[in-house]
Amino acid sequence: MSGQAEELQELREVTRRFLADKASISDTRRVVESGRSCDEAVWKQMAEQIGLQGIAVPEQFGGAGMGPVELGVVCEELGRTLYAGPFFATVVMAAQALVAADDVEAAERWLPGIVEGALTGTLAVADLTGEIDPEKVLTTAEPDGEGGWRLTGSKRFVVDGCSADLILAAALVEGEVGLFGIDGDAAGLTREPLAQLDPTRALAVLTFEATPAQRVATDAAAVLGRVRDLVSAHLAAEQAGGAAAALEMAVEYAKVREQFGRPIGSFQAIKHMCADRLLDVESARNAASAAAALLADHDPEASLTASAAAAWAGPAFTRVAKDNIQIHGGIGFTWEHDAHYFLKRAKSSEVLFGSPAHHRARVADLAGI
Amino acid sequence: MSGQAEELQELREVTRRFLADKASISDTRRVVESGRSCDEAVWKQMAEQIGLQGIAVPEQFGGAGMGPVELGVVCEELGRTLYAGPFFATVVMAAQALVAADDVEAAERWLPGIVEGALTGTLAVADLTGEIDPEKVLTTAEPDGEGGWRLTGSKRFVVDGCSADLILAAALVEGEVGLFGIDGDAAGLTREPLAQLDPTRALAVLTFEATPAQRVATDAAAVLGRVRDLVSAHLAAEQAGGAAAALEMAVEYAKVREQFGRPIGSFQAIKHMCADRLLDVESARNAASAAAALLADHDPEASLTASAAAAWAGPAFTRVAKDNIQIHGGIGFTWEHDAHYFLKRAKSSEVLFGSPAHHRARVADLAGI
Amino acid sequence: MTTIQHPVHPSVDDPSHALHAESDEEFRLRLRAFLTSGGPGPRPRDPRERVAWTKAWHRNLYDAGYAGPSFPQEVGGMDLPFGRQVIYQEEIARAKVPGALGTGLGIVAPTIIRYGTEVQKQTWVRAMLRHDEVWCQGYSEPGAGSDLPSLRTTARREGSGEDEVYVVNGQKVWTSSGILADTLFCLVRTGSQESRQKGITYLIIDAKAPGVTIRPLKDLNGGTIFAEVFLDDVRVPVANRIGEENSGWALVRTSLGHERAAGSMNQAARYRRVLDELIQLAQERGLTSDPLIRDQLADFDIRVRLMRFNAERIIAGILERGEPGPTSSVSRLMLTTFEQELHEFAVDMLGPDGLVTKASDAAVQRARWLSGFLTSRAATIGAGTAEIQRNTIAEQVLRLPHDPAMPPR
Amino acid sequence: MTTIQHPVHPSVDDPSHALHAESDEEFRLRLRAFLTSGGPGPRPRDPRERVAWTKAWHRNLYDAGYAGPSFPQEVGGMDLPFGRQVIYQEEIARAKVPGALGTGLGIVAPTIIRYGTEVQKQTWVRAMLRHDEVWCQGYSEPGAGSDLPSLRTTARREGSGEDEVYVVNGQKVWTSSGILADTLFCLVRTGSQESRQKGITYLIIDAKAPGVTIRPLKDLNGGTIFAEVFLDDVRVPVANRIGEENSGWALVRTSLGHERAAGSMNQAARYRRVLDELIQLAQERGLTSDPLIRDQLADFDIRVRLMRFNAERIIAGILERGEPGPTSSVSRLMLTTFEQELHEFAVDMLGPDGLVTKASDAAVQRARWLSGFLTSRAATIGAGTAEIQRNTIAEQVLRLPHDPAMPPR
Repeated sequence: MSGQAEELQELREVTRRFLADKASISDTRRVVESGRSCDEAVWKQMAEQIGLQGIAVPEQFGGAGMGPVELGVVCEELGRTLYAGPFFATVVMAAQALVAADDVEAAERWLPGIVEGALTGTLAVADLTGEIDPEKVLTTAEPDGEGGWRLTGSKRFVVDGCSADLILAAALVEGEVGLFGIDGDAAGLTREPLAQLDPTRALAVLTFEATPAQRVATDAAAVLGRVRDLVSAHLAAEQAGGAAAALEMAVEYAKVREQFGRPIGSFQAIKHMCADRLLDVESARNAASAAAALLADHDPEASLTASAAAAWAGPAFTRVAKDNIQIHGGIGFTWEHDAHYFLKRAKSSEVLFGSPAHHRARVADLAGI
Repeated sequence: MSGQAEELQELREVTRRFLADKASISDTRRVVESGRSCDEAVWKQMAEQIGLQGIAVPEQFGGAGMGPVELGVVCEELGRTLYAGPFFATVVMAAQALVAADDVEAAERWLPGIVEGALTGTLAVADLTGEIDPEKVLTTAEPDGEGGWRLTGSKRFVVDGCSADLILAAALVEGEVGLFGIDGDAAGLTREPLAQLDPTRALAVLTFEATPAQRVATDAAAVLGRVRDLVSAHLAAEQAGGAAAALEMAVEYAKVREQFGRPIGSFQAIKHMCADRLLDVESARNAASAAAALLADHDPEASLTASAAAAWAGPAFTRVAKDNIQIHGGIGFTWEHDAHYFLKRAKSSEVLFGSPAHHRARVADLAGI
Repeated sequence: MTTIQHPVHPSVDDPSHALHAESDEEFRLRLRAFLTSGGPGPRPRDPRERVAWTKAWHRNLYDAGYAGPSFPQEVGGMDLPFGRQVIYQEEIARAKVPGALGTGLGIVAPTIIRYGTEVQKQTWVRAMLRHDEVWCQGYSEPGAGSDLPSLRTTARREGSGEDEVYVVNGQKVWTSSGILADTLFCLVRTGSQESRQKGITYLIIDAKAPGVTIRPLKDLNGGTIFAEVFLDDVRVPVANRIGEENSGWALVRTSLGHERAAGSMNQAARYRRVLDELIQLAQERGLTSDPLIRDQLADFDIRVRLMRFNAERIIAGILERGEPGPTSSVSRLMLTTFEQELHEFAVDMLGPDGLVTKASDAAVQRARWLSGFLTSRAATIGAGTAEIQRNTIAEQVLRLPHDPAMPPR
Repeated sequence: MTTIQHPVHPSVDDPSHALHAESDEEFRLRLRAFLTSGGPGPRPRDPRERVAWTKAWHRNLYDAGYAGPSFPQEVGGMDLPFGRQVIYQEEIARAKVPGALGTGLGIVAPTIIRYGTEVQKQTWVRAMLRHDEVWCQGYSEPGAGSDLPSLRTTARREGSGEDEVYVVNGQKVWTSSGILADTLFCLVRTGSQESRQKGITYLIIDAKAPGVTIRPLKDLNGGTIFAEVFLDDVRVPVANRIGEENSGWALVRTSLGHERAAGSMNQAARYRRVLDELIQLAQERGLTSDPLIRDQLADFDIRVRLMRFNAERIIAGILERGEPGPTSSVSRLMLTTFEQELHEFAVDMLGPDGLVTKASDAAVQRARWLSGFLTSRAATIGAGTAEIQRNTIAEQVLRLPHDPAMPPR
């Protein structure tokens, strides 16, 4: 095995062991049933013991200096247990926006805290949807006359928006999009949790009323373009992980559950369903990792591939999650069984950051169809 | 059983017996393998013995004075054996255009011949496709100064266009669409057979070069609108019949063909495929007959229902025809087996008179979506 | 479980007597007038109030002589000819009045009417019709889902004469509306485990009897569509048995064909309404100009029309030939996945807004589409999975051969 | 069937010897240069000429030392390390040179290399590589399609010593390219019918031998993709047996994993090309502005990309861990239906114009899409139906239990 492949494999195993120990699907259930969005002790340990928060942060800001390939592997593993915590918002969205930005001062201010597990963050771009789309920004920013800025507007579907210590938000400055950092407890900021499908990923509505903010000095449109692709690719990795776990669950059940005196997995209908879903899972995983590799290389095909991965992995996860319930029969329909958490994560993540049809349209545009 | 239901049942049985005797699927194969598009003796007998050509022609022109409901039943039965002959072109397209038109003189000139089986006909509307769409007419007509007209243009995908004694063609007169009758052997008419997928339904390219024609005095757009709906509904009936026959073929084979020491019909994958296809067949048939009933009543929902039937029955027939080949395995892939005739008819008829997507769009428009 | 006898027809102005005097159209108008003027009033939001409201409505319906369109008059029904049953179902669908609670009327009542004793018919069917009792089903067990003949709830006989009882032990699950149950209709094992369907008996069990525990099953949407039922030494009078001992399996298969046929139009009408509401929502949000959404909506629209045509064909078959024909075997297959597909499409169409649950004021239409997306997962599981349905069609309608690895029917 | 021995490496400038001296990139460029300069020239339209042209090209390839990338040098192959096999396949795909005739190289050659005698390897594999002989498969029979172990073609022994032969009787069917066959590789029954896979022997049969009749099978597109083979008292030397008598079944399952893995990239490249051609056609006809067509094309585009990613993953697995991993088991499933879906979509997209056959000058691109729509029906039938593929994945990869009504493996 090559050096990189070995390191990746080790990263995968370390992450999987940590999650099995501290953040399994049972832990996810425990956290969300207690009404929380995160087990903070585990979050802290994740940073201190295996350093996942800093994996794709440059060494100069305290991180491990790796990139999208490694972060993708971590997201896939987190997806397997539907990890409930601000990883996606903080590490994929906020941290990668700061990594992509040219503003060293901003990076120095916030990234080390994220790496240490001391600071959580999120990124809010479109006002009305969860998309990382600079074209859909309505919130506006004005200088406060003292070098700072004030934001006015509101953002819906902000991932972990209620708990984030740092909110990076896109806002318009004279018609151009800019990127701003807002403290979670800033004056003029209202945060309300949004009751929605997926209990394992908290969403919020944020309202800014002349809320003080610091501008991140960078080409915001370019940064958001990069983050959009990273979000697509890493979400696909997460979806591939979730789909893999749901399929394993279905297959294990089909081996032992008997009906008509034989395991249901011996029926053709179940076999064919599982075989088709294995194709879904493998293809989702391979697409996500191909996208991550191209993003690491800043390859011209990276954006297209990230959208291709997103267009496939979202519906693929949903198909697997639905079939998992179908194969479990009645028991899979109950609240007590874990199957519904997978369905909820699947549908939510399929819709939240841009629909499959949206990603297909993007592929058509980028591929010159 | 009600009187009407009994009569319909009798019509169905008479038609089915006639076809079993003289125009079974084996006869269809015999006719088309000999390079012909029709067995003329059978065509004549069909008129003389059971009067199918006149079934939906008013009594004043020699017909039986029935309507779309009865004609739909006949089309369904003809669809079961993939009848190769000018029935659809003559009886559904040409005759129904004459029936719908207000021109008694034209009807008296041509309908009795059709009813007797002495005259075949067709209808050509759009120039470039097979659609009955007055908006897609390019051919033009000019008065010849002696009360007659001359047509210039060309029509593709004309059903039985090479053999038709009478061609009804749509042409523009000062931007308005008109309907014209042309003799099959008129001067300035070139007819060329079009080599295409479905050997059981002959198509042609017709070219008019100042070809003499008689105008049918009527509101051509209204007539063509009516015929469009009749064609949709009766094509759906034909497709339902073809699908039913293909499914029966598949089911019979699955009962006897053994693999792994058991009939393949005992495998779940085959069973589920057949059950799904039965739903296709039943729904296609019921939609076609609902459309025919509404057309008979000139119900405001008739157009919408005709397009709904067409949108469903076309793809349904294709699904059944494909699965029939799949269930037959290798043997279904051979020229010697009848299965491919069903696939060719299915795909051809799905595409020829307007695609399923076209019919769905029409349903959306008419349903006010 | 009540044993009170109701008067045969409490209403003085017995409308069923007028049956032969009036035309179909007059019947339709009379029923429509009743459903409008005598209707149940606005639907309460509180779930408990809604149950009481539903019961009151059905009592009202019964007392006015408008309950049980297909049931004999001797048991309180209307005994309508089939054509009028169709009219009845059309008007019920049109009026949007609440449906029956529990599953007794649809499932066990026809069985009782066909196989029950006179006393059973009189007491039980009436109680169900009038909603004095809600009857729920106890067929499925944790180990026996699609494979009902393997069920393990036992009933052994004790005592003799009038005191003779079955002592029932076991567990039932997936009991729809179970938490509302007054009475349970159950399949229990009286023969050996190996006897499979040959050792099953049909028992009616008082849900309030000692030893019966009913626990709501929280479903994936956080609701309680189903319940589980624990039966510990429950003493059931032998008189509560329908049919002979060990003959229960045959009773399960009591044909509901005609009943279902009349109801199939109701189903088609229901989906028509649901789809129209979705189309309206799409229009309000400006989504129908998106060609992909438009194409999908048209496809759903076509399928809803097909449902109606299929129902019409089934009904016509019964009216004309006395049998519903092959369409009846497959029409349910179209309904099964339609509900799932429609609700999933709605959620997708709404985008992130479609993800908001009813706990939020921002929910679109109280999150009905999202809830439907979740709860419609049961459509392909309950009442025999979609897989089992297809097997049955293949074997019983198309006569394809039985799977040699499956137990004999 | 020839028995002539070819020189081990006829080319003086043996390129394989240079292998270790050059880098991967140098190898790629050298191969590309050869494929360009030494290429086969324009493709003849006449089918017979095309066969001769293909044979000449492969002879040329062999003589230049560029045949059999994965095969040992002793049998005339290149014995490339896996990474270079991938490069080889990429360049072959890029060059659009004609593929091999018959199915021998892909199916029987690896079996001969692994289980054959020295003489068998030397004569047979070389003859296939150089296209001196076209080898075709004789597995399927009219009664044994997916269920190969039930085959009925018999082979009984006659004579002794060097004259000992198998006398073969039976019929084979679905022999791809059968009308071109010089040699047939067949499964025949040497044990009892009941012994199923335990009584099957692998024989190589000269297609020109007395008693062999090969008849083209006209397919649904009017072509002759397959043939049927009649074997009447055909005398086959015992030396033409591969492996032991009655051990043929194990040989069928010779793993082609790595071979296929390198070829999977070739497949992905082929579909990329086909799809690009369809997209170009759609653009030329102004159809890509139709949102429904655009959405579908994007979906196909995504799937072609996934095929490439899947191939890359399989190849990376072999390079890094020596095994192709689970993706290899399912990647073929995506190819299977893709060809069908793409061609049907193309026909639909073209509308009536798509129905015109190549017999007409008006055909769109010589009716390639229409022909593909018809002939791709074989994709889910040939080489084990799609159903059998899914069964195998479920049982061998996911370890789901065997169907009790199926014969043991």
